[in-house]
Amino acid sequence: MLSTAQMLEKYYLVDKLPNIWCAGCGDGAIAAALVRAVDELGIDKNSLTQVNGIGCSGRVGAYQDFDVIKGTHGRALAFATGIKLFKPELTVVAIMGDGDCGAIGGNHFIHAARRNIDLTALVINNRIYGMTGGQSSPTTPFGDRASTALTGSVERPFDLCQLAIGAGATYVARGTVYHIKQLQRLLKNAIAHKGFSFVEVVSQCPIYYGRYNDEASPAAMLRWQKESAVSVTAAQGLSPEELQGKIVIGEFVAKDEPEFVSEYQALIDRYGQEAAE
Amino acid sequence: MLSTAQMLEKYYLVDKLPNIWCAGCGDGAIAAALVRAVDELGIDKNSLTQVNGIGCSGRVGAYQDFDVIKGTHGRALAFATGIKLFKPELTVVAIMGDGDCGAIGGNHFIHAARRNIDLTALVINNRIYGMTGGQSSPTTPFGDRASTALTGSVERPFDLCQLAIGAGATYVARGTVYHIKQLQRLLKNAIAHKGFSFVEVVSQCPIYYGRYNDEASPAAMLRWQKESAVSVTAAQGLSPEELQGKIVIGEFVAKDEPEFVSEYQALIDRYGQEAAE
Amino acid sequence: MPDSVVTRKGQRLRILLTPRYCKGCGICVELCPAKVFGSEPATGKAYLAAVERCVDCGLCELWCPDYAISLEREANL
Amino acid sequence: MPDSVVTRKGQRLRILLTPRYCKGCGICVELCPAKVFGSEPATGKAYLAAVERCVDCGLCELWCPDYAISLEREANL
Amino acid sequence: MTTPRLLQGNEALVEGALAAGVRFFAGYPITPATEILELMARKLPRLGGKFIQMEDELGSMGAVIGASVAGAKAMTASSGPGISLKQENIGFAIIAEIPCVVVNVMRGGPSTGMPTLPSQMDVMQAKWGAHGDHPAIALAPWSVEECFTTAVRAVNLAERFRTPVTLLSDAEIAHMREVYAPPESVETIDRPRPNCPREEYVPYRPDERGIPAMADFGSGYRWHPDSNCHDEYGFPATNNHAVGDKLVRRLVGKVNDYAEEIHWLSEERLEDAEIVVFAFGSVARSASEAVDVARSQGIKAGLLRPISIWPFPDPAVAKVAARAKAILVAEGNLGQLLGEVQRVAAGRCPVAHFSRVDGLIPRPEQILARIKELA
Amino acid sequence: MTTPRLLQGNEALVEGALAAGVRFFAGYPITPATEILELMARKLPRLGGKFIQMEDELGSMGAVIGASVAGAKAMTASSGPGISLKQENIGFAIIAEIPCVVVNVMRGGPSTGMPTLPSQMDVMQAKWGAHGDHPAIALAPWSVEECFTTAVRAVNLAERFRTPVTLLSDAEIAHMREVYAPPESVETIDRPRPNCPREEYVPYRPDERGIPAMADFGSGYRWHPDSNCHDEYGFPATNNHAVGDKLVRRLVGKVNDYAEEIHWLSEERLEDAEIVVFAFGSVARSASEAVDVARSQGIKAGLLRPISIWPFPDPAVAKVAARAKAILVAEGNLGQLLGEVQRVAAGRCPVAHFSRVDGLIPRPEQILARIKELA
Amino acid sequence: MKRYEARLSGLGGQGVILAGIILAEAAGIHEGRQVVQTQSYGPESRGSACKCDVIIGDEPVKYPGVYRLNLLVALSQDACDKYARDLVPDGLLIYDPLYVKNLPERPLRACAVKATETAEGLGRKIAANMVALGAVAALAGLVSADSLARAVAARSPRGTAEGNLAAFRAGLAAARELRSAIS
Amino acid sequence: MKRYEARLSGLGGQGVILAGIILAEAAGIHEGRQVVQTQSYGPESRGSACKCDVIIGDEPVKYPGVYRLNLLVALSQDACDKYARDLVPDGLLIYDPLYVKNLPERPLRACAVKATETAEGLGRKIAANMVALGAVAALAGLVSADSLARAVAARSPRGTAEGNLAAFRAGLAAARELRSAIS
Ligand SMILES: Cc1ncc(C[n+]2csc(CCOP(=O)(O)OP(=O)(O)O)c2C)c(N)n1
Ligand SMILES: Cc1ncc(C[n+]2csc(CCOP(=O)(O)OP(=O)(O)O)c2C)c(N)n1
Ligand code: SF4
Ligand code: SF4
Ligand code: SF4
Ligand code: SF4
Ligand code: SF4
Ligand code: SF4
Ligand SMILES: [Mg+2]
Ligand SMILES: [Mg+2]
Repeated sequence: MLSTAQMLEKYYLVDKLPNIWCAGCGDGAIAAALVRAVDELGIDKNSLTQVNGIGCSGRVGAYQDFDVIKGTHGRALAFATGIKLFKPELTVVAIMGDGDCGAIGGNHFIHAARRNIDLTALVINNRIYGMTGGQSSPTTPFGDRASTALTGSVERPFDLCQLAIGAGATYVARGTVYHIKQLQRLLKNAIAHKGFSFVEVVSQCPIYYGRYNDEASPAAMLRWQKESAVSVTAAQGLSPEELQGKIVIGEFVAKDEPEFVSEYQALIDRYGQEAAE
Repeated sequence: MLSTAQMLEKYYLVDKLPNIWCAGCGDGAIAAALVRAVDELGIDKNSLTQVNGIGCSGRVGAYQDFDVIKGTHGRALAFATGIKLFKPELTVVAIMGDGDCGAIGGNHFIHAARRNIDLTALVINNRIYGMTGGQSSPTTPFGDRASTALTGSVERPFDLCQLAIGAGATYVARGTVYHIKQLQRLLKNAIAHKGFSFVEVVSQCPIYYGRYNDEASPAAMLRWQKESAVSVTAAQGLSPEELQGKIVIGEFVAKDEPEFVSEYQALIDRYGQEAAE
Repeated sequence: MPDSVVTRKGQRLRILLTPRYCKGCGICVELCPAKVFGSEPATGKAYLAAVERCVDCGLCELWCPDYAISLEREANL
Repeated sequence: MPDSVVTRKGQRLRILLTPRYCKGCGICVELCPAKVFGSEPATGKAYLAAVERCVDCGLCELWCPDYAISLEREANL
Repeated sequence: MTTPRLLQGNEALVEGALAAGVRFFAGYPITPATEILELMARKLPRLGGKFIQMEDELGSMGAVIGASVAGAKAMTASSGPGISLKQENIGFAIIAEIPCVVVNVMRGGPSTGMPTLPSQMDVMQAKWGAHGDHPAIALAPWSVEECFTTAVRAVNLAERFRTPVTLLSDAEIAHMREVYAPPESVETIDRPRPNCPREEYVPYRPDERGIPAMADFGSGYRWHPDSNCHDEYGFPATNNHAVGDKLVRRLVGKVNDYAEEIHWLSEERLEDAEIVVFAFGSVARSASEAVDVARSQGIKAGLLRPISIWPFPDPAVAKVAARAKAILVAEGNLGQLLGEVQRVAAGRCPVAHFSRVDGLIPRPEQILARIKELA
Repeated sequence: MTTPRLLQGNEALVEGALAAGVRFFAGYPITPATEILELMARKLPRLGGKFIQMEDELGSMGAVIGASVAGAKAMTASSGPGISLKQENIGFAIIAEIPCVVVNVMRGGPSTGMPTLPSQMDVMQAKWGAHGDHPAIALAPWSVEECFTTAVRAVNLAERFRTPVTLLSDAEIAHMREVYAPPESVETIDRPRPNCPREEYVPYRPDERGIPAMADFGSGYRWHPDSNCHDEYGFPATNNHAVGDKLVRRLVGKVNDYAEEIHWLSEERLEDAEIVVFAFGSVARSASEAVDVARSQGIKAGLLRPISIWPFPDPAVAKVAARAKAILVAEGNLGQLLGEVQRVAAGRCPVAHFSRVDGLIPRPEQILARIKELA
Repeated sequence: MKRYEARLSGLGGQGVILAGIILAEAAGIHEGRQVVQTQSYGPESRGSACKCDVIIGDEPVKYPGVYRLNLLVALSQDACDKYARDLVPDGLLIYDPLYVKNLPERPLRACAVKATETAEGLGRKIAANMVALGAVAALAGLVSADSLARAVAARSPRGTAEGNLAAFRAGLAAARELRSAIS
Repeated sequence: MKRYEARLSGLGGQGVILAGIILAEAAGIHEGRQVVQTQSYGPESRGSACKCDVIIGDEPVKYPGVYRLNLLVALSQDACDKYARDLVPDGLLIYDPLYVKNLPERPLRACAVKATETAEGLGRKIAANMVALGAVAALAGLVSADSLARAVAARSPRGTAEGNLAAFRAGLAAARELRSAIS
């Protein structure tokens, strides 16, 4: 595995550092986990394309030496779809926030999953809108506080992995910043998977989520990740009540199904053959 | 149960008939099933509000004597959310096509389900865009034909009920036009359910779906619905392969969870009490 | 042609067709379990071919997408 | 203060801190299982307090959100 | 009068909206409009009103329309990117004649541009953003006080004309604090509601001013609002040329024919002005100061400041063009209202331009320098 | 020349686009643009190109941007409601300088209006629909042949200027059939691509005409397109006033400073014309016929028909205004380009208007009657 | 001939659009004339009245709409009722008497052509539109029978050209007889 | 006094925005003067340099920006470096010597006020902004200490008024001494 120094040298735009994230924000570590996964897969830098959404999480690519397009809020997967379909030889990874992917970008999310297009969607779930200053997001737990829910959210949150499964994603996994080595593995599997891969990382926003919910220390937030985590297998034995407040981590789904870009290529080939005959 | 004559007299704008749907289209029968369900529930005409999407399916309300808003394509559930939240005493039913709800309206769909707002979402799934002339929709089965997929769709379709479940809907059911009596029951349960209710009706578009897929007779399409249907309970015993091409009908989910509008009302009440104290 | 039948429950069931609404889709014609309906050759519209065969399954009325069929029951026969 | 330690695998492990990147979030300080890091009172930035305690779990390097920690291993000790 | 408070522009805007009767807000966070969302979230439930943070801006606009149809005075707020996303549903509100207020707190640049910095780059979008012929009403405050008063007016105009009204604030005004004592109460206007017997209600039959009465959903008056061109009953008439023609002309006419009811201008030192600066919103603060300084230096300068931007104040501009030596249009964009002023001036006097598009409002001396060039 | 065929407008448009090198299309069905989608679905895979029916118009525009960044000449097509939904992503394509073509087959009314009937109601939206200062290029065909030629030109202009180009067709032109023999091949323009060593590539450093070279994603030239105001390296500089200013001015200037490269007009009988009709697209067909009839009746009428609508043909209109007795703007809307013509005419000659907004194109005699009034 | 306006009308499904396209191709491609074809579009074209206009000229046809209709082919009563009034005084109405029972009261040249019956006789009811086209060739003096036949052959979907041509020729023959009868 | 321009600056978290608001309220509400307050906004306000401008006048303050800064409070070196150049020649710089080590070279009235230290001494490091406000009251001659104290009390979140006022008074006292020392 790459040391940080090696990683920075090989993959980072070091003159852009230090990054702009707040002290203790999860984004930096997740960004590094992604890079290390890419490195372990031996993917050429020039053939990896990142699409970033808008949000604090949308700054990941700004420090990295890949082709990166930072699109409009919520549309990362639509951009990614165009890139991948036109140039299938690129490995495409979209990085989004819980608001970016789960709120405004929800439609592209479920359709990318449905099509089973060979992309990796990485959602950094800090359960809040970080960039705009702490509004509730579709993953803010019921009763938790945010700047638009000062007395506690009255909305039920998404379980983004269940949503991905419902939409038909063929690789679905959840990790946390605390379980950083597992996260790296999950990202590796996700990128290697042929089809639509979804990885949700439970992350920490000490500045807003933490502040509004009385747990401002980054380390405390990581400890909470550790203590709340149960593995997918362990979770199968638990009742919904027991799972209340838990983070289920690991791989939920990993299966093969017709992949959109290949199916489309097959269509082209069919015509090509017809023409040749 | 209302006879058709009684139904027309009590609930229809008879001067708008005959309806504009093509011969054998499923929309008319589904519209009637809804009205009969409403009648059996004894809901006052003035307190039922319909929101229609755009598409052939979006014409249901145009013949019926309810308050009906026919919004922009895909936004029915957003409109419905505003109506219900502002005026909780109204019973709100949104009627959408598979394209309207499942394609362009997907985001509002999953979020209404997440919030568990007390609405009924009825999707008329004819597996095609009827109104615009037969393009593939997100529910067009893989390999089936449409005007934008003349040699067969290369995209995997949604299972809309599974998507609703993944998004957190608390009432989820599927019916068909063939099983019209069951459909009426499902609609009754859906409307009576407190929370977000989703009912998908597998319907027939003989003109486009039928034409592109060599089964143009409405009666044949209904027979296909009959033959492909398996009940939710029967489906539990079947393998994915055995379920291939089947329509699973019945109730998938019916559970109680915090409902958004009530939770919000509780918030208002809390403040009211505080102020009073 | 009679347009009514006495059902097993002893009700008189009248089948009311509104040709103006009928689009001739053939659903009632093909799916009525008792083959009560026929289809006019020129227009394809439904007509009552054999009401007496009706077994009061009630489906034609619910299926007809054009509200062209109404089943009227006289309760106190 | 030494900045390296010999691991159980017999490698020499050097912990490289880049104070310019460190934002003093306290993650390494609080979560290192071996309490290797301290926190400067004025700035909150991390410093190496007791490298010799390091058990080479590798986590501080992966956790640090600011790329301020690099673990350099000399293979052939 | 309440006691004076130091209020932020966005705060005063929310208070104005609430004072005018807004009881429904749906929105989505975006800088520099987010405080409006946050304040509405906090304040509405205390007033028995309803707040919802929607999944996106399209949904926010949709929810606002739904609530309005159910009887609410309803509002949403956003900035450029979000406003672009609302355009389709704004068009719906226009054709179905659903009153509502859309706040655009303008920021810089196309796309996400310069999210925290002010601009006046969306002023033409406020008129032309939605497809199809349609009317437009837009107001633009230049101070914290006017954030309050234009918010009240925006709600009232929406109700009066049954159409969406845009409130064009900007990042400067939105985050600026000034001392203001909002009035205890304000004059409010409610949409015309039917009072005929229910059977006689014709939902899209206009009154003598072109506005049909609007029933609340659930009130028993039956109503079928529709996105298509529709007849007086609200039913789609997509191929009926006469119906479509009548509707489109009425929609535009019901606003434009009553433009003088909407026009709201501030005139400073225009009586004898030779050089007239035309500026609105935050830029007008600098322009006004530049005019003061010019006067102190003996230059006959004046300021024409539209508080209502759309419908465009043609008469006021024409009047000025007829007697000024020159008009200087000063804007936080590259010449959007310039074209409008040129159109109305129609060659009667030269029209010059001053732009600043770097996310700062102009310094008064920059405008002064241009005034001097023209004097 | 191929053999002549009877082609529908939408068909010719697709053939033009393909001839110009379009190899990516993402869209969503909508009348009257659907045939473009259907034909692209059928034709692109045969050419090795890529087609996708996206989940909505926002996604379609997003996919087009993605494909263009990956090197494709890319296109989408829709009508009013869908075009409104695309505005936010069009703004992105503008600021990130992603070439692409957006076809708007115009239909009538605001919102869904009159879906199957033609209008010219989106012509101002084509310029001002997106928020923020930005350049606009739009072309409008009046015949089946021009559907082909403007499609070619739209693709070329998008590549030349690295910006989205709008093609404004309408329901009449789109569904009309005429005989046309498309050329065997057409002249095409490709976006400027970098040819410097990779380390020297500065992705947003403009050439002498204001256009930076654009690398394909995956080519090894590193590039970070961003929705914010950005420096020459593409990195966000949201608080850097000088950078923002420079960018916004360059974006607008790179088009407007080269407007004469874009201007494309058809002039009929203008030499000695006293009454000049200004009309475009389907309405110009009636206008042209009206001019012919007027001439046959001894009235000195002429037609100025812009094929490129944006940037507006100021010089041509100014020239006409300087010597005509009157200009008659005939449009399928309530006066959108009227304002532009008035602006440019600047009082040099009267500007009259003729509108038809009922979903039909004007009858020539309607325009003729107005010409006679003015003559 | 400066400008000739033809309208083919009927119900959705009777193939009037295709017939119009063939007429336009005959004139525009096979005879090199100027031509514009338009059609009614949308829900109208499924089931209810439906029309296809073909304007033919020797100079470019600019205004694509109908001023003064020279020829109306009506395959349904509805269409006849709706459009006959657009015919110029000496305009020609070709109608299928199976569907069109009431002719407009105003005077005009009206020819009954049993399009549907004839097509049925040939075993292809669906080719009534081709029979009508044959009648147009015979009666309108607009495009030559030869060009029209070539256009029919060229446009017919694979496997239908023979049948369509047969129907076309039947229409031509029937109408020629008619012409000699009325002339 | 026609127009007085004050800027409070430092790092995000040092409370300069709140201090600016209090200054504006003291002038605008408690003294009835004209006032406009603006602030830097956005990511800047988390962690990096951050500023809050208060313009006070006897006539309405139109242009809300800074022309000629009369007062700069700098609680960080960064802020001092960035903004001191905006001060007019006779402008006043109040700085915290704990953070500001290098003063600008150009001549100006500079007063070191140990805001952070003093606040820490009172057990509320976070109240350094209030100490600075006290110094402003003492040194700027802009608003009365009384108005400022009332503004501090009114704006302080529940339970913090006492501590804030103590810090404010400590700053006032320290700066008064300073003033007597330099005058
Ligand atoms: C269309 C649009 N709406 C709103 C915004 C403002 N905005 C920027 S980032 C963001 C949300 C960020 O939340 P999330 O996606 O969870 O990312 P985080 O900052 O938490 O990493 C919003 C609403 C925008 N840029 N564009
Ligand atoms: C924004 C927008 N995009 C596209 C359309 C065109 N449109 C109208 S209905 C429809 C789809 C209809 O399909 P579906 O929802 O399945 O309804 P159906 O007609 O099959 O009942 C589309 C794409 C529109 N009206 N608005
Ligand atoms: S606001 Fe939250 S998510 Fe954003 S950088 Fe700071 S800690 Fe991270
Ligand atoms: S097109 Fe299909 S869905 Fe639409 S009315 Fe006809 S049969 Fe029904
Ligand atoms: S089902 Fe109804 S519409 Fe269809 S044939 Fe029978 S009566 Fe007619
Ligand atoms: S009720 Fe049943 S049996 Fe009787 S006619 Fe109808 S479908 Fe046939
Ligand atoms: S984890 Fe990194 S940033 Fe945080 S204190 Fe340690 S070295 Fe500093
Ligand atoms: S490698 Fe593990 S034990 Fe060693 S310093 Fe890092 S966290 Fe502590
Ligand atoms: Mg987030
Ligand atoms: Mg459908």
